[in-house]
Amino acid sequence: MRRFLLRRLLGAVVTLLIASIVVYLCVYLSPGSPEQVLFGSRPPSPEVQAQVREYLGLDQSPVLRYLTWLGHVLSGDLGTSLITQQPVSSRIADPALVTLSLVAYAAVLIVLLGVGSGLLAALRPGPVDAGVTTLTSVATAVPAFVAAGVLISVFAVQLGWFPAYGQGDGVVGWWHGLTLPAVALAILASGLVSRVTRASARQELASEHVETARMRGISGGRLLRSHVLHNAAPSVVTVIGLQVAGLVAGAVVVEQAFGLNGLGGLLISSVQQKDFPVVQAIALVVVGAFVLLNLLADLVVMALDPRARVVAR
Amino acid sequence: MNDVVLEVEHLVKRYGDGPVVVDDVSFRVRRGRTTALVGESGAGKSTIGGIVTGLQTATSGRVAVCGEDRTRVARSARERRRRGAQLQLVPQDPATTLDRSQRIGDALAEAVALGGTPRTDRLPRVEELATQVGLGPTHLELTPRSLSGGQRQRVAIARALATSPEVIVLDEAVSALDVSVQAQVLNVLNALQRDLGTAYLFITHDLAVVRQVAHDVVVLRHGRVVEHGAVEQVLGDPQDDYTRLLLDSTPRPGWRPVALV
Amino acid sequence: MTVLPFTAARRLTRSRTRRTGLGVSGWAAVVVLVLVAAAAVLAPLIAPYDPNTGDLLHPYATPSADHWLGTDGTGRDVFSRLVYGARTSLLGPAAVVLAALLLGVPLALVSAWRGGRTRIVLGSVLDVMFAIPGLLLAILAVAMFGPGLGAAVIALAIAYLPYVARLATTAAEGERRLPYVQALSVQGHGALRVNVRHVLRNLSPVLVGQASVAFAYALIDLASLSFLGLAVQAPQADWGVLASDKDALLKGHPLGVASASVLIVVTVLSLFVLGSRVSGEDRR
Amino acid sequence: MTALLQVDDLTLDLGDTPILRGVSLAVRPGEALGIVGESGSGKSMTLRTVARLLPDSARTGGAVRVGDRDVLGLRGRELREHRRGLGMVFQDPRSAINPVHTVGAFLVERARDAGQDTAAAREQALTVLRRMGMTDPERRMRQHPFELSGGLLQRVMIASVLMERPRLLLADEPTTALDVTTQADVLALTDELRREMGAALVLVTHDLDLASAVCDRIAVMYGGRVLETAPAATLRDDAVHPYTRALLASRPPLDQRLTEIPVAPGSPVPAAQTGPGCPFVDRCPVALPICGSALPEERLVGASRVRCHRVEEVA
Repeated sequence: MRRFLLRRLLGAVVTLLIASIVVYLCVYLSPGSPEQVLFGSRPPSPEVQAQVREYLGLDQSPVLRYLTWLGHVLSGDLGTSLITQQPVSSRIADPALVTLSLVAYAAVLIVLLGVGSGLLAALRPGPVDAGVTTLTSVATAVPAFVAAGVLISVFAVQLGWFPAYGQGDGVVGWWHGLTLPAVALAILASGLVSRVTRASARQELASEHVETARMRGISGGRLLRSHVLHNAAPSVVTVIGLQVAGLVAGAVVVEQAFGLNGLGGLLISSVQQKDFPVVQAIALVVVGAFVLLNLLADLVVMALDPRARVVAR
Repeated sequence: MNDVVLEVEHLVKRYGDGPVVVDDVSFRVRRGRTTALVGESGAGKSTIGGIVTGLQTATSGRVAVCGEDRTRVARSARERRRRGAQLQLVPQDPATTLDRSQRIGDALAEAVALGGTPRTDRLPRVEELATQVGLGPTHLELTPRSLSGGQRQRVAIARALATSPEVIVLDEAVSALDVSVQAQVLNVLNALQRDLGTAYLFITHDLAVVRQVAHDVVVLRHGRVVEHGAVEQVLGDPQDDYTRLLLDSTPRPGWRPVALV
Repeated sequence: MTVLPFTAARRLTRSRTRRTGLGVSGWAAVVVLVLVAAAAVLAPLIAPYDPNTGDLLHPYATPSADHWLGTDGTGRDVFSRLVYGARTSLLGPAAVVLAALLLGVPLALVSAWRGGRTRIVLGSVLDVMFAIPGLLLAILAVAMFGPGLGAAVIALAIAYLPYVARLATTAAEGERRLPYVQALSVQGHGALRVNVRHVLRNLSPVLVGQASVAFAYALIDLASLSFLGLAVQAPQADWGVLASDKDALLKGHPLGVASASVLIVVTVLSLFVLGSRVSGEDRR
Repeated sequence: MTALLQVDDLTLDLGDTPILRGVSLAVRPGEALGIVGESGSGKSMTLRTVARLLPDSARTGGAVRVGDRDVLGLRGRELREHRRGLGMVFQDPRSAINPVHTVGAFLVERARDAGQDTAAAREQALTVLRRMGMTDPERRMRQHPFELSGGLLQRVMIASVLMERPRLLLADEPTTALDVTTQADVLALTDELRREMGAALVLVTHDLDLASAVCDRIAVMYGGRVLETAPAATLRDDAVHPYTRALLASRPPLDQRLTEIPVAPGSPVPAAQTGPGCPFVDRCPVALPICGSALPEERLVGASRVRCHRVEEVA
């Protein structure tokens, strides 16, 4: 167990390292340079330029710049934004909070809607199943920006229940502003989770060990909990992990649609400004969240299924 | 000596640091004769089959077919084909022994083509093969899905015969069949051996089947040879306790199961 | 950005290749896809107006005989823009899927055939790629190559490679273990022949089905990128661009956005249906 | 004595596919009946019908009675009680036992579910496991199914059934997946325990010799029908139905090598591929034209109940 965790964490570190190199290469190879962005169309004298370059560390070789950055990150310092001169950590703090609350909100919706409707479909064959399955099939084909359009049009423009832009103050304001974005973000993934839930619950219901439990006269509640839900859960947890992990990056579409200042928007503008430390920090958050959420899902699966514990050994 | 078509000497197989699954196994298969490898699960018999057919590599020991050493992997296409012309395989499961999307005639033609038969001469040879295993021309047009389990195993045997090999490895080839169908396939195999002189390495867990096909028997347990000899000798007057236990455990008319204590 | 449910599909797929036809829903999906593809190919013949020039005097015209779906904020004909938009909206995903398949399937076959160290190395590389989201790659690609469909397609092709390769590897490994493949090897056939003539042929229903599903996700992802202004650029017609007209929504003219959205959803849904029908995933 | 299990003229269809046609069987309390047949004969489905483990598309006709219950009409609570009186052993314990719980949890689950004393159930389970030849059952109880060999796991399965002291034991190829030495061991131990408890047994198997070893009577099925029922010894020495004889003859003998094993041509057919007559007609060496059009009622020939037009000539 401990060895498995260590191995997985090591894998995560390697993945993050490789990701950061890829990101650095891309930023480095793309045309233009940070000081050009800073200076805009009226470049100052060459002496001033050189001073700025030295101040930003741009006079060093690219490899050295990367290694310097890496050393700082390893000591817990994400660096300073080239553009605003703020510490990167404080520059990304607010957007990260927005994105992560949005993703968390959407994750709750995905679990509730996806698992709930999937189980409903699995346990009520016939018209209920057909209705739910049709609905969730359509849901899997609705991209977040389409959902956002519909929600804005209906709940913001027509009904005026929720704001179409930004989020308000206080907890209620946050909740109010994040509801439509979270729903838009959750629809497609809920559909997928629902379908996987239905399929794996059905598979367990038809399995021989459930027949055994039936033959032994095990009561309905225990049969469902201990033999159907427990056994179907690993596949569902895996899919939820993958889906939610993907949302951290995917949230940008919804943030843009609802005018929220999240990580995605900051990433796009930072890439355009070649604000390398900020780009790197966001990439680390996005990739790290993906790796950690999947690890978390794997740990839950291991808790549920003894066979997974052995494979991990 | 040159009637030995398959020779296995001091074969050892070990997976990584794991347990030794084949431990110093030696035996021979003579031209036109059948040697049976018999044992329960974990005896190592299928691993031996895998090594003999070149699908797996041995940790140590030697495998020779028709006097040629097979310990290393075939490098060239020519070498692969020559080996195919010496030794062939009939796998166990009738459901997956054939390519599900290939018609029977095409599967056999593909095998015949390996021997360098010109395109025009292939069809007669394919039909001949089908006849040898008791199938008709109509079967050649079908895909495996339309055939019964016994018919599929017959096709697998015909496919193995296509290169006119000296020896065929049959890995539990009749184990998944119904009794009556199993008997038919055993009859086909015995008739073919009489007509063509093909040698068999017959891997099975069923002693009754062994009695019907084998001339020599190698009894394996946990990767080791516990008894080795002529079939009449080993099954008629077993010297090893384990062989005796296997015999006593095999159902037959009037049989009673006995607990192991 | 969507995460493809390949892992889930893999767990649940009992890949049966019994071809009992497409069924009603399958054929409905085919009809939709043929219509959309025909619109893309024959756009100049079908579209009544130039998609990019508008009549500035008549913004947000309501549907009429002249303009079936009305006009947008700059008076351009919405229907014509949808028809032309099918071109970029379909071409992009096609390129993504093709590239991912052309790279991913050979990798999968080699990995399944060689096994051992080859498989572990390839698997680890794919695992790392898997963790870098397509969107991040796309944004970086835009930084390197400038905004446009090309950059987005390259980024997504790289992002989709691990999904396609992982799925194909699992399927190929399953096939490789089948006794007939072993029998063919023993028979003396070369690895290339066995893989191409037998393994690949038997995998093709699963691969085609998954390609169809991947096409759908690539369509969503590219439209999302266009929505963000990172792929297809604003004046050009594209379903994602059309669906991102938030101005029209807020001004109470949802028809253009709605019709582009419906087209995307219907096309994606048809691809899903076709995919599961072809691969035999939904038959049990 | 009245029968514990009585099957009368049972028919079963799955959707449009016929599976069983006119199956009649009876098992007295404490008696062991073997149902022997090749694939497609319907032997497993007969057993499943008794346990009412049928897919939703199943349609049944005729009657199945266990004790005084009409099994085919049971629903809800009554069905659960019916099943609780049976013990069912499947062929593959690895899929029949939930892989995610420990062996111990599986064995005491029924007691826990019924709100009974789990400690007592545990003791009971340990006793039966020991009787089933398991060493160190305490350790096994803490393990998960995947940590046990197939032989051990089937012992767990059988113990889970026997510890409830059922009146009727249903076993579907219980030892087919096991090695022969393990098979003999498990069969012998199960047989002993069953006799002690006085439970009746229906054993479904493809192996006539195996069925003869532990069963009092044997029913031979083919193409969804029972063709012959006879005491085990009678069947071995004086089988009447041509199919039974063909089946006996095609089993390769252990003591001599035959140049050619006598065997009927063709392969076994499921009920869906049979006509109104005898399902064996196409492969039968002594078939008459009438055999293809009608299957006669059961007739008593010696100690055998046989459905064949040629009984007089053959016997």
